[in-house]
Amino acid sequence: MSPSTVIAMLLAIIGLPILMTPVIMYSCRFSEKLRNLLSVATASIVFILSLLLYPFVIGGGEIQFTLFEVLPNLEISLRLDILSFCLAALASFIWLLSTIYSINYMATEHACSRYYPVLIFTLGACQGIFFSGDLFSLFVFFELMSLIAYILVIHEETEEAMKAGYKYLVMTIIGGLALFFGIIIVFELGGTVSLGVGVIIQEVSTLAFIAFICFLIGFGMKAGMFPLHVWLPDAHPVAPSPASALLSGIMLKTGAYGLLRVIFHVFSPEMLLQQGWDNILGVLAVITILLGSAVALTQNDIKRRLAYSSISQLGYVLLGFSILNSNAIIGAVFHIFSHAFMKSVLFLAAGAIIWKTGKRQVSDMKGIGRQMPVTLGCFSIAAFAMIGIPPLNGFLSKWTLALGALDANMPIYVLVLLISSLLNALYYLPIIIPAFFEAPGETSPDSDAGHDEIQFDIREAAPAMVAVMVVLALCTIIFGLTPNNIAFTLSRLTAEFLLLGGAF
Amino acid sequence: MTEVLNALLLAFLIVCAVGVAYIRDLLSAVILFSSFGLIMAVIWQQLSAPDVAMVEAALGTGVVALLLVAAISKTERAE
Amino acid sequence: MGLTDHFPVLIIVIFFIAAFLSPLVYRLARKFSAALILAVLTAALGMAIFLLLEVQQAGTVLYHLGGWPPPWGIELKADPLRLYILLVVLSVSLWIFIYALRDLHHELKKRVIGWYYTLYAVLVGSMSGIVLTNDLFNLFVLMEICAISACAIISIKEDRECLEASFKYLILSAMGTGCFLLGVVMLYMATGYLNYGFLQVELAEAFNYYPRNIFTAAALFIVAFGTKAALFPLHVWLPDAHASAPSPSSAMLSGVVIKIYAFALFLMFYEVFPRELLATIPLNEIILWLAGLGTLFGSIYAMLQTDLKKMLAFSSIGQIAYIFMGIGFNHDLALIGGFYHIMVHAVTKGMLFMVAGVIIYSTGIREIKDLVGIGRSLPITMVAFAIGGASMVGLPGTGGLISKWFLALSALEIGRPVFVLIILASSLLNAVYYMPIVINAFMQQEETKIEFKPVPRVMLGCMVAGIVVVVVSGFYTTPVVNLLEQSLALIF
Amino acid sequence: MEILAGIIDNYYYMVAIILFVIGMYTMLTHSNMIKKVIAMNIMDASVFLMFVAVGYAHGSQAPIITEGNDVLYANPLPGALILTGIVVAVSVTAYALSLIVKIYRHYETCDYDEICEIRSLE
Repeated sequence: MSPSTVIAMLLAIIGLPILMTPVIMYSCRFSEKLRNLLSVATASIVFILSLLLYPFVIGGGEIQFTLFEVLPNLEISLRLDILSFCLAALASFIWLLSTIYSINYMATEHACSRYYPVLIFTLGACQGIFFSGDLFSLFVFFELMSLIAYILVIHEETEEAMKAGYKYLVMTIIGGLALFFGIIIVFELGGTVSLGVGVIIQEVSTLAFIAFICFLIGFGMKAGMFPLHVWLPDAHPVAPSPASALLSGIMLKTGAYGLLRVIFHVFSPEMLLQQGWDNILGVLAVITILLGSAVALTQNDIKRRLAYSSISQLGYVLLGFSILNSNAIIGAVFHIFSHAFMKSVLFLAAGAIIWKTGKRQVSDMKGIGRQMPVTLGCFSIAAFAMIGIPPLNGFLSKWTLALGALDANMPIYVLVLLISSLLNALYYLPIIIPAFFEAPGETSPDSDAGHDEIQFDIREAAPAMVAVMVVLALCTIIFGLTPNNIAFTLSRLTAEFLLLGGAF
Repeated sequence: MTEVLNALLLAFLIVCAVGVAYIRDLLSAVILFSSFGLIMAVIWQQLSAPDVAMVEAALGTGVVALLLVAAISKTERAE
Repeated sequence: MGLTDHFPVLIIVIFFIAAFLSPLVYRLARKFSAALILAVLTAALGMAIFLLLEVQQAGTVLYHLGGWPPPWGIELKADPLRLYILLVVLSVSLWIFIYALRDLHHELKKRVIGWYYTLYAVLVGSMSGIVLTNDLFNLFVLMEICAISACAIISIKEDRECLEASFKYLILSAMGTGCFLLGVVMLYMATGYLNYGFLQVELAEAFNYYPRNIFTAAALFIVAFGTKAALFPLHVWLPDAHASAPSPSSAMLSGVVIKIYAFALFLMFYEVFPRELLATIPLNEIILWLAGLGTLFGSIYAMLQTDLKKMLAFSSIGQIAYIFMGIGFNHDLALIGGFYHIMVHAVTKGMLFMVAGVIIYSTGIREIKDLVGIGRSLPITMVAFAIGGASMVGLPGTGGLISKWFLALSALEIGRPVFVLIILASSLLNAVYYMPIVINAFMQQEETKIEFKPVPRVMLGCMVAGIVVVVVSGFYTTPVVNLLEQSLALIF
Repeated sequence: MEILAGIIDNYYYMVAIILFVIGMYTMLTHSNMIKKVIAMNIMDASVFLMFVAVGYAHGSQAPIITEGNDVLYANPLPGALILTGIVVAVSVTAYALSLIVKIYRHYETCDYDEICEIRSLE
């Protein structure tokens, strides 16, 4: 594939959704079918285009291309390497499935003429983040995505949603300003913010440290890092479920992606390790993991519980970044994949339950597995993957992370991973077990209902929704301990690419 | 001799200015202000700027005082 | 001498001629009076562009009024920087005037509209003069004309708030010009010149003999231009004046007029005073800190307002402080940022006041809390508000980011990261008061139905033009930044 | 002593500054609007006084050229400028007074503090 074709494809991947937004908005006037069709078509074209880049990147291809200069040495540019490919392919895949899921889920909701264009626009902005060739364009797309996603967060327009949305917006702007500060320091110190020049900041200085902290705030805010996670448990649950799946599954990862870029292209891992700046990230990651899991235990609203779980899972990724050796980076990148699949399934399943039964509280979900066995089945698989039961993908990522921690001589991190897994089990199993093994509406455990013949009273969600969940649940299995694990291979290649500075 | 005269005139200027600031009756203040302007015109004459002095006497003192009186007659006299 | 050689003076003079003709034309042939001003604005714009092209090729043009050479004659100077500011002034004025054509009929009595055109022409003419002049006393006269016409386009509405606000403005601006004139006398005492170029040469010499005179003059200039441009503690007149005026006047005053004085202060510091002065005493440091406080307090005050136009007016205090910050850093990157912000803020604030005007035109609402749900009926208007707010906050993709980028970069360059923090903090504060308005306008349903009057196409078109400029200035910066770099290279 | 000598040498300037300060003080502290306008005029006049004093050299004559004698003339430039200045000041005064009359029609008072009070009560 020639570089110009690749660039054209990148432009199409970013531009198509953004250009389609007004078209979709306009099509709402004619028919809902057309609108849905256009949305799904756009998402699938983006997905296919992303996949088509596979042979190029797997052959070690790397492209850095300047679109135009905004200011001297400050440009809007595109970049394709294996890391961006991984994230982009993953994002477009989940996006496609969420869009399909939305068609049924949103059919009964209001203001769909706003929902679909925004959904597709966010896809474009998100792909823009992954294909940005420098920090400035990354920043532009990052803010664009965050601000537009606000409309998804407040979709319900309830008082609660508005409040959560406002919190989200303020945090986004704080994060954006921190990023601005960081980027400008990098520009001042290095004279460029391009990701294609290797390490930008070579020397340690106070300003460099401030920049690091700023990036940590900016991207960590998006990734739900402690203590900047406060917006996340409010914002994710109030969004419509497919949007929550995307918010938790993909948009959180943009923060992690940004940190990865900063660690490897702005600073260098050696520098971080020498200065001990990785410890800051490590400590915050551990707190994030434990806090997220612990608070999730206390939540009764299922989507809030899932949101807190997202916080703790992103903690794994950050932990991987802080350890900074080969296994840990593989684990972290692979966990980005795993968590995207797992959390999307969980949110979509929760959405299906809410859609079908209107139940949001965990305590009301007894026996629901008998009504919606496939949904709950998918939910269970994803939850087991979260807990880290082999042969699911969650196990593989934890295993690799733990290997990385041992390589770095940090057994304490392994302990953290174990504790967190235990906590995961503690908050997922109380959803799953009563759902399958208790009769609906049952209140007192001392009755003899346990001896009843299990009655299946199947009232599943719409077939398209179920199909989406099944596909994603299968992904958690396929990308587990299977011999031909493409996600794991990609993560390995990414880690090699990052640690060896692009020479692989 | 002219030095002394000038010094006296300057002292008068200050007295007039302070008087304008302190007098509560606006019409009296305007009159004081006119005398301020006239003394100013004399000083400028002393400083070899007769053209300015003439303009000040006519405009700065005459017209402005007229305008002020007109304004006071349309509004109120006491501060 | 051909006609083109007289362009520097023609740019100023045609406005005054138009101002005299306008009431006459309004009486005799009402239809053409607006066209007259439009034609004059366009002609001036054309001349300014022509001059800019010429100056870029042949270097700075010095025009001697009446053929009298300086130091006795009045000199006009056309260098790239002044022409840039002039272009901003003229194009923004033209844009606001087109908007005003429809809005004025709503806000003013019919018989005064002809006078409004006159005052508008005088205002623009005097501003062009302030930009182009190279002579201190000429600057004084033009400043007074500018102040009177600015007051007059506020008080022309003749309701009690406007009258009171414009009186306050008049008194404080008289104080400003008084201080300025005293400063001019101090400099004249030390050197015997009033021409900028002669002053700079002579002051470098005189600095050794009369340092106190020159310091006093500098301090007086800061007070004078600070008052006129609403630098933080001297801003008290601005909110009332800008909020109560008819919307096109507000757009003009907030968008253009206050910047002219900031630019004049820049000229004082970089073209009049010798460079050693700024090295000896930290005058720019004073400006810098006042500007820093101004960005914060302007935003904080704006947050407390309940009236939309008042909020916008307070926000101007914060934004003008960015321009002063650019002057205060004494660094070419900061000046690029400051001057870029002159352009960006002129367009943005002009657009925001247009939005306020459209809302008042269409619904009569002035209070922020009544704006809930208005975005559904006035979508383009509120999109313009959202984009304007984003530019004020400095979100990426808008011109506001670029100016902040330069300011922050130069703050780091001279090793003062604390000012980056101030800039960021004020951005956050801006976000806190702009965002809720946008959100409420689009998201919540209004409970009581508001009566809407259809908005004329011209007004909508003006706002759309504003949106385009704000967004384009966030990406396509090369021509302006190149021009600024080139022109600041002449100074640094 | 040196400072005192300096003051005595420059007494025109000193008086001008004193007047400027008196004018500014009156303008900013008095609440009556007509008083403010008068004070504004005093302030302007003081600056003009200073300007004229700058143009005057000790013992110089008015700049009216008479043939034949070689005498010291005062600098004519400040005079020319002040003429403009006076005209500007008068027009500002006229405008301010017309504003005051109009404000008086609306508020029935010339006192700025009272106006602020009325507005805050609304």
